[in-house]
Formats: sequence, C-alpha cells, structure tokens
Amino acid sequence: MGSILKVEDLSISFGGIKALNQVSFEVEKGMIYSIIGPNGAGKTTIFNCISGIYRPDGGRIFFNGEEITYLKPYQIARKGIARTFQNIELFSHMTTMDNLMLGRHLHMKTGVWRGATFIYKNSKAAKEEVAHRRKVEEIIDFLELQSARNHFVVNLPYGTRKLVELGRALALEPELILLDEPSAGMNMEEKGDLMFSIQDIRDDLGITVILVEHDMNLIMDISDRILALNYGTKIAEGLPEEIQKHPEVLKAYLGEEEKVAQS
Amino acid sequence: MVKKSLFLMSGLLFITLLWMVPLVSAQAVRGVTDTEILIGQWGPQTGPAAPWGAVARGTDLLVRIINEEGGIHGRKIKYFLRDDSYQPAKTKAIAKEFVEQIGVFAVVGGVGVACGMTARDYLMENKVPWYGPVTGVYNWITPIQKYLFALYPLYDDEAFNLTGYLYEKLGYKKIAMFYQNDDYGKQGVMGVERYLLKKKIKLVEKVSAEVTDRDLSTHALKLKNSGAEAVIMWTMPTHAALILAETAKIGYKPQWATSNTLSDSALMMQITKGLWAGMINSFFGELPDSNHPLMVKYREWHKKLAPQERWGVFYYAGIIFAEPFFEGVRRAGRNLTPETWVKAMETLKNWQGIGPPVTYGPPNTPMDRQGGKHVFYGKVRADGSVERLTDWIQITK
Amino acid sequence: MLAQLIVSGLAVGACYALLALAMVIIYKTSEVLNFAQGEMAMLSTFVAFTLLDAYHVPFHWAALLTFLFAILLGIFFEVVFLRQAKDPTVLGLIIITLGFEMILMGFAGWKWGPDQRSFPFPVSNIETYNFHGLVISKINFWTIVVSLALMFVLFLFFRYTKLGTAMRATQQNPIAARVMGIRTKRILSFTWALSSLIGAVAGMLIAALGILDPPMMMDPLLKGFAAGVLGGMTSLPGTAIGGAILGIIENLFGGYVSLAFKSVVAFAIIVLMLCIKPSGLLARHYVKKV
Amino acid sequence: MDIKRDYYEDIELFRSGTILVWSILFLIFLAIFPWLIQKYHPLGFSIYIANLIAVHAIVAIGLNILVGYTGQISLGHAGFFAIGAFTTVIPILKWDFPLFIALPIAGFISSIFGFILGLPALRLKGPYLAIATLGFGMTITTIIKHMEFFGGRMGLQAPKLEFLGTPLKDIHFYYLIMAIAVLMTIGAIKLMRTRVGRAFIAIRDSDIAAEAMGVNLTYYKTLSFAVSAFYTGVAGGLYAFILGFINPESFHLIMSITFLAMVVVGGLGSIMGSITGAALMTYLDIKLQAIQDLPAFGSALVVFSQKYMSVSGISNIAVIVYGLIMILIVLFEPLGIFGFWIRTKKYWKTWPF
Repeated sequence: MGSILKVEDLSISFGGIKALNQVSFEVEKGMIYSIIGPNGAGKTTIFNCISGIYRPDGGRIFFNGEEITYLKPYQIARKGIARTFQNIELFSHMTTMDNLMLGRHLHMKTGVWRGATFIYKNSKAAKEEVAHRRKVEEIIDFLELQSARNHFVVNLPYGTRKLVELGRALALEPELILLDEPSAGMNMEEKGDLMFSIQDIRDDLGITVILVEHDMNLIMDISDRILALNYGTKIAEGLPEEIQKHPEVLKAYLGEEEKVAQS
Repeated sequence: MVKKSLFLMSGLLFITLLWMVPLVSAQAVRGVTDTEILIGQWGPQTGPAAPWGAVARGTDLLVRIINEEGGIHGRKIKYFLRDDSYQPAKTKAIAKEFVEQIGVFAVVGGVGVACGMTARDYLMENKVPWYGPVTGVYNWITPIQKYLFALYPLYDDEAFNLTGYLYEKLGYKKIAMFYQNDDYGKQGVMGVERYLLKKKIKLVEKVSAEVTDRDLSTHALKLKNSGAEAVIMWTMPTHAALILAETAKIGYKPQWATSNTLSDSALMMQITKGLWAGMINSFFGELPDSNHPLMVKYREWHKKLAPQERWGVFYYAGIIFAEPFFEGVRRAGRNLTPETWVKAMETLKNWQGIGPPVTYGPPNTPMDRQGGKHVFYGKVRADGSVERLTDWIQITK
Repeated sequence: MLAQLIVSGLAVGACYALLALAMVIIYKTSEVLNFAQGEMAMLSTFVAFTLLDAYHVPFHWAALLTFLFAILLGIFFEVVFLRQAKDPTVLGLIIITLGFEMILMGFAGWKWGPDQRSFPFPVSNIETYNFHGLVISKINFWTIVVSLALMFVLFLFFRYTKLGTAMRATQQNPIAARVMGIRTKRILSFTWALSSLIGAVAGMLIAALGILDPPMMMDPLLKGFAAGVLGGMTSLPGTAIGGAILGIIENLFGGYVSLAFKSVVAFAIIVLMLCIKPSGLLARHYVKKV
Repeated sequence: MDIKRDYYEDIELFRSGTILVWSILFLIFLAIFPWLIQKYHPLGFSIYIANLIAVHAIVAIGLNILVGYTGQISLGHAGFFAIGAFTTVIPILKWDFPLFIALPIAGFISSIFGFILGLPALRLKGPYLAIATLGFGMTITTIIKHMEFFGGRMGLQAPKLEFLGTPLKDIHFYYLIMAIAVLMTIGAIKLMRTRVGRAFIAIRDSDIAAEAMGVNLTYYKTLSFAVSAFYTGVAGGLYAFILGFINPESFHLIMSITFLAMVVVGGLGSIMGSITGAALMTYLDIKLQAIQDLPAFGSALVVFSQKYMSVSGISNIAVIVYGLIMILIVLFEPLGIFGFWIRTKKYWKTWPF
C-alpha cells in the first residue's frame, strides 16, 4: 500500500505564536491514523491546513503524490478529502437528508438552468436527484440515521448531529476523511457505535481515516498509527503501543495533568 | 399567544377597513351629479418632495372658497387630495383610483414630470380632463392632448427670457448657471444656453448639483473661480439656501437670478438667513402681499378657512393652477361634460386670475394648449418683500 | 483651490465623522446597523428648533433639553423596540431600525410639516475665519473642533472608565460580560442614549450648516455610514480618519473630475478599498475558528 | 398519509395532494380574478395593483434567493430593477425588439451586473456588504441619469405593446405578467430544491463547511447575485410597462428598502413568504394613502392633527403605520408571515389538544 497523504515540514503561525512547527508525517492508504496531543497542540490546525482553510506559512502537503498545499477548500474536496468539524458546522436550517445531499454536491451536475426548469419526472435533473437520493439513503442506513432523516438538524441531539456530519463527509465519497473529535459529547454507548462505524468506514468503504480525538481508549483501540503533538511540534509517531509508552507523550499529558492539579 | 393573536386580529381588521374606503358609483357623466362635481389632485405630502405638496392643499382652499360662495351652477365641488410621495407607481394607482373608484370629473394640478407622465396617457384614454400639471415642461403639450391644458410657464422659455433680461436690461455679460441635475434644472440650462447661443457667447460656467447633495462647497468654489458677474440658479429651495451660504462664505457675491419656482421670498429669506436679498426673480403669480382684488379676497378666506397654513407661494399656487379650470367649468354651463369643458376652455382669451393671463384655442399647435406664457420680474428687498421690476412679460410666443 | 477644497472637505468630513461615531458606538456594542440614526438626530434637532423658535428658550437651555430628549429617545427605541426582538437576525434588526426611521420621519412630517426652515444657531454659517487666504466658516471650524473633542472624550471614556470597559466587554462577549456581573441590558440602553446624544449634536450642527427639514439627514447619514465603514465600524479614530478621507476625496473629485458623480464616488472608493482590506482602515480582522 | 413510495416525491413541486389542490385553486383564482373583482371594484385599478404585486413578488423572490437563501444582504436592488427597466424599454424603442426577446435580455444584462456586484461580496460581510450594495444602487441610477442614451434625466416613455397587430390592454398584460410570475416562482421553488439551491443554503448556514464539502464559494455567491439580479431585472422590465414611463429618479434607496421589507415581512428563505410579503406591503403602500378617508377613524385623525400636530402633514400617518407594521412583524413574527403560517398549520393539525 502506498502513501495517500504526505505532510512535509508544515508550519503556520498566528500573531507570532507558532501553531505548527515543521510537522511532517505520512499516512498510508487504508489506515486509521490518529493525531493526539493536549489542547492547543495544533491538531485542528493540521486539519485546517490539509483541507485548505488555512494557508500554511511553510511546508508542503501531498495527496496521492499531488501537491495540494495552496489549493482552495473546494478544490481539495474535489480531490477526495472530506472532513468534519470540532464544533459541528452543519447546515442547521436544512434537513438531515439535505445536509447529506449537499455532500453529493461534487458528484452532481445540475446547474441553474436545469435546476430551475425541470418539472417532469423524467427530466435529467430529476433523474440525477433521485439517483443521488438513493445513494444518500445508503449512508443513512449505514449510520442508522433513519429517524433523523427528515428533521431539521437544529433540533437533533448533539451526538446525532455529529453523526450527520460524519454522514455528510461520507456522502462526498472521499478517499480520505478527516474526523475532528467525532466522539465529543457522546455517551459510552454512542461511542461504541461510532468506533464500529469508523472501522466500517475503513473496511467496508475503503476510506482512509485521520482522526483527532481526546478519548484515549477509543484511539488506542482503533488506530493503526498515532501522531503525538505538543505546542505545534511533533513529539512522537508510531504504533499505539509505542505511543502509549513514549516518555515525551507521557510528559506532555502528565505535565498537563500536573498543571490541572495545581490550578 | 393571546398577545400574538390580538396583534394579528387587529392587523386583519385594519386591512379590511382599508378595503372599505368608500366608493362612488359611476354616473352618466363621470364625476358630475346634480349637486356635485368631483375633482382630484395628487401631490407629494410625504417624503423629500413634500414641500411641493402645499400646491394640492392650496387647491383645496380654492375649492372651499367656491363652495362657500355657492358652488358653480348649483353644484358644489368635492375635492380629493392623494399623497403619492413623489413615487410614479403610486401616482398611477391614484390616477386609476380617481377615475375608476372615486369617479372624478377632472384632475387638477399634480406635481412632478415622472409622476404625471405615468398617468397622462391613462387619463387621456379615459377622457378625463386634466388641468395645469405643476411643471413647465413640453411633455404636456407635445403631442397635443385634447383634454390636457397646461398652465405653468415653460422652464425653457422662462430661462431664455430671464437670461435676456440680465443680459440686455441689466448688462451682465459673464453669466454662470447653477442648476439641479434633473428635468427641471436641465430645461433651465437649455433655455439659458439657447439665449446665449443667439448672442454667440457661452456660459462662463455651469455647475450642477444632485438632488440629494447636501454639501455644496465644491460647487461654490467652481462658481467663484468662473468669475461670473451673474449666476442664474435653477434649483429647489434647499440647494438655493445651501449655495448662497457657501458662496457667501468664500466671499463671492454675484448678481443672482432665479426662476419662479423659488419665488417664495419670505421662505427663502428665512432659510437663507437674509442672503436672498437682491435676488432677481421671475414670478408667475401675484406677490403674496399684492393688492390685486382677488388676492385680497383669497387672503381673507385663507384666514377664515385655513389659518394653520402658511400663505406661501407654493400654497396659493394651488389656487393659480385651478382658477382657469373653474372658469372653464363656469363657462361650460350646467351641461358639464368633458367635451363642453374643453370647448369652454378654448374660449379663454387673456383671462386672468391671480396668475398669468391665459389663452387657449382649438388645438392646432402645442402652444394652443399652453396657457401660461407670461412672467414678470421682481427684486427681493432686504426685508423680504419684493420690488416689482416689470409688468407681465410674454415669454412664450 | 486645492487647499480650499481640502479644507472644505475636512469640514464636511467632520460632520460625517460625527454621525459615523454615533453609528459606530452602537455597532461596537450590539452589532446593529442603525439606519434610524439620522432621523433620531433630525427629530432631536426639531425639538431644539421648537424650543428656540416657539418657546424662545435661551440656546444653552434648549441644547441641554434637546440632549436630554435625545437620550430618552435612544433609550426609548432600545427598550421599546429592539429589546423585544427575540433572537433577531442581522437583517431583522436592520428592518426594525428602518421601520423606526419611517416612524420618526412620518412623525416629524406630521408635527412640523414639510417646509424648510433655518435653524437658529449661535455660531454663524456665513461668517468665516481666514487662515492665510483659506476660509472656513465659523460653524465648520467648530464642527471640526467638536467632533475631535467628542472623539477624544469617548476614546478616554472607553479606555479608562469602568462603564467604558464594561461596554467593550459587552461588545466582545455579551454572555461572559453578564456572567462577570455587568448588567448588559443597562449597558445597551446607555449605548443607545450616548449614540442618540452624539447624533443630536451632529443633527444640530448639520441643520445649522444648511437648513432644517425632515429629509435633511438622508444624505449625511449615508455618508456617515460610509465613513464608519471606511474606518472599520469599530474603531473611534478610524471613523475620524474615515470621515476626513471621505470629505476630502469627495471634494477633490467634485473639484477636478466631475461634480455629477461626486456623491457616488465615495461608494466606489469604499468598494474598492474594501476589496483590498475587507475590514476597513483601522479594524482588526478576525479569523473565525473552526 | 405521509408515506413516500418514490424518492422523486421529495423533490416534486407539490409535496402533497393538499398543496397541489391549493396551488391549482390559487391558479384558478388568478385566472378568474379579473372577472371576480369587476363586480366590486372597477377593473383597471385592481388589475394595476395585481400587476404591481406580481412584479414586486418576482423581485421579492429574487431578493429572497440572495438574502434569505444565500444569506447575503443587498440594499441596492433598485439598481437591478432600474437596469431591467431601461434595458427592456430601450431595445424595444430603438431597435424594435419584441418584448419576449427584450425581457430575457434585460434579465441577463441585469444578472451580469449582479455577477459584478457579487465579486466584492465574496470578501464582504454585514455592514460592509450593506454599504457596497447601497453604493451600487446609487451609482447605477446616477449613471443612467447622466447618459443621454437612457433618456437622461427626462426619463423614457415605454412603448405601447402589440401582439399580432392588436395593442395589448391592461387585462392582457395582467395574464402575461401572471404567467411570467408563476413560471418564475416555480423556477425558484425547483431551483431551491436541487443542487444549486442547496449550495446557496449551505453557504448561508456555514460557508466554511460548504466549501469543505466542495462548494465553490466564489462561483455560488456570484451566482446567487446573478440569479437574484435576473429575477429583479425581468421584474424591472415588466414594471416599465406597468408604469408606462420610467425615470431614473424613481429607482431610489427607499425602493431597495421596500423590497427588503417585503422579503423580511414575508419570511426569509420562503418563496411563498416572498409572495405574501410583496402582496401585503404593496397593498398597504397604495391603500394607506386614503387613510384619512376611513369612516370615523379618519375624521378623528384630522381633529387630532389640528389640535396637536399639523394638518398639512396628516398624510405622514401612512408612513408611520407602514414603519410600525414593519417593526411589529419582525418583533412578533421573526420568520415573517411564513412563520405565522407554519404555526397556524401546526395549531390546526393538533387542534383539540
């Protein structure tokens, strides 16, 4: 298996603070790759750089061997990278169905003219719409979101919204999916379901997953490799067992805990 | 919930009430019954053009005077005044309301070119007499309309003659123009330039202001730099006051001259804080303090019937724009129809109320439908009164 | 001519800046674009006019009473209308202010009629100061002085007083501010009062510069809004600079290029400038965190 | 029942039989409206108001696509309206274009300007976008005023329309406008339910997520401006013929504000709301002129005015009422009339409970 994503010396700073400092890592196809680190370590910043929301100050990002460093977010999405957000960025005044349908945006072709003029059932736009709805139904079944199907997402519970967001990213049919704290706000049972879902995403759908997570149990259970960050710098990378024992990682987490204890 | 439904209920009730605004059913001759003649006028009572709305209220005074004096041929006049806020879409709605819902015999006055133009063809198609649109433009007389009689002296001719007066009688050779950039101002420029072209000279400067401008310091500087001895001003009161203040500030004091639109000297003196003194003005109606017997009569009635209104030029212009109309109604006799009214109007020859002498004729040339062809000039004294410089002068051939 | 154009531009710019200041204070604390600002100022000016003209109150008392009226008007609008809006959208708020604008405009027209009037002001708009051939009317001069002074006082107020700090806190995070014991509702009322007061000052100066009638603030308000945007909508020095730049550009454009397009050139420039620096001259650009 | 058998049913124009029935009833109502109304109100006036409402509804729908669906603000739609009006009338006047060619051309020219205005909008938000669009509207009318090509300050008289040699009357024009309005409404509804509409709403709700899902912000924001401008331009073209005379002076800021008020009062992000908003605000605007003539209430107003206010300014009551209605609707029905409709529907569905 070849590498799907390669990040070289990625650096970015905000107002003099180095949020990322020469971070490099490589993700292989079919992996579940996790990024861990204390708050403010730069995990989400990496996601924002990969998906094109931030422009890095230095370094390069390759996706399937192609440089994507300075592409715009929608161009990166077109390459096949989907993501979810830490604080849920759903389209709150759309139904679950429509949110997922937006994920199909790139795979559809209907433009203004066709969209505004289709009236009958066999028009191209209608056919396309129906075909993609079928696709979305599959994802809804996959994530077991049937009950939320026609609800506006504002009214859904937090955990369900997280799932809808995941579904939306899946609807894009990406090769690589970036999940930013998918289990935040979920209870134990939901977390368990989520874990299986993530594994299914990789195994059944063949999508590479990069995960940012705080829940160590979940990470250690499902990750193939883990990257540990602190203060924007890479402190370790390796298999879960290696990371668990890595002295720098322990220091970063314990150090943090000490601070918490003191305050 | 209760609050909301109450709110909604009252809203619905209100809308239904509006629907119930009384209707008058159609008669044999629209707007003429045995006892009444219905006429209407639109005018901006709200919005930026509202000062012009006084015209429509002035007409109301004349109507009440006529009714107090017993009406015309046993019929009282019923007058409908509608506010169009100077928005053409509303004007057209009002015109339709006048004709179809109220059923007026005629429309009198009406401020604004764009507003009037949306209604003109509609009124003409329905054979509604329209007397005296309150703007001096060619639109009313070209093409000739059978039922439309204009009164207001044409801005173009007025400016032409005012320039002549400055140039020939007062000897000013370097003339500049300050005008408002709309149809009114543009027609003024046309007239001035037409005259100067005849004399083979040019305006030393022409400066325009947008209707919404409220800062005229640049305009004043441009006028000053032109070195003009006399400046002709074709604007509305606000711009007139602003430009006088700005030129006074930079020490520029030419001879100013202006159209009858700004002939409300009392108002102008007040809002220019005295700078209006010395202005050469053309007038198309008697001066507010004139001893003309009709003016004396109207002023008395004004005190009695509408003391809350200011006896300003815009206000009694409403009388000027309606007087010849009622004269036509009188001459048409008891058998009043649009046709008899038109016939009667065409018999007016040098008929004069408190406005200019009015002459109409069978519509052979546009000028047969243009009543006001005269103005006179006056100079504003330091106390705000006006010194009459000339008698009525014919400006339109 | 160039120097004179710049001086006149500055004088006009000071009026724009004053109105911009009133708008910015509100925008700073509650992110409401107050389109009723001009009409609130106009109404206050009419109150002053009535006191002076009909009741012959001495000017300083009239001004004081007018300021009191302006403060009450600001509070009235905030409490009676804006506060009633539950979870308002930005647009909804704009519509409320526009509706209030219409009400005030209608009220002024109803009460005082549409006639133009001259506003009796103790400082003349015709007498001038002369600096080496450059003339500036007394009222223009004092407008500049007043706006700079107000700007300075407000700057100090926001920086150093407890209330000012509370207002800034309310702007940056209303919920946190409430948690910290700041009575945000009161702060909002106070903001509206302050803004309305500044507007009243601007209204009286603008009326004294030209004439007093119900639509007198339409053009200045738009320009004030433009000046505020130019300055970044949140920065007090920004509004001063924005106002000055706007006044000068307008005058130079009118003087040397075209008078006809003078009143819209400001907007063209603003659009161009905003394309280069979307957050205005002196405001920081915030990046939304995701 | 609410069981769907086919995915197509989700995107159908009429999602349920009830809506279909009501829609057909409404269309029948539109068709026989002239006949219905002539008994109570003479024809021309009502037809004129109906035409005006239809034109305003098209504008409101267009503006709602931009404001309600895409979440951008515009205070310059009177500019597009003017562009539409002038670019429809001029080709007909000068080159004898038929209306059904001139009208779409006007729409497209207007949408080109919409696209141009959309470009700065990419980077601007809130007050910045408000001032940019406001400036746009003012600039357009100023330019039209200063170009003799557009009739300059004097304005233009719209030509009389003919169809196969017979001049079109108001009543014919009514059916023409209604047909266009209905088609454009269906177009908007459909568009909002497909890919493009979803992209618009996505941009409104979260532009960052939309972009990360592959929505090209540049394209769709400018597209939204262009579509909105197209609707407004076509409406402007029709407006020119309703009025018969157009003058750049009439397309002022207040007009843009009225359009915005229609959208907000009707309900942001609702096509049906736009139509009701346009109908209500237009109707009130015309009808409030006669407020003094109301039985009893009117004369009371006059007496009150004489005592405390001024009689000369009595018409201003209409302005006050209009403003008050705007405020009250926003305060008590933040979702506009559409929001009220939804709540009433819920109330009836659950009625005895």
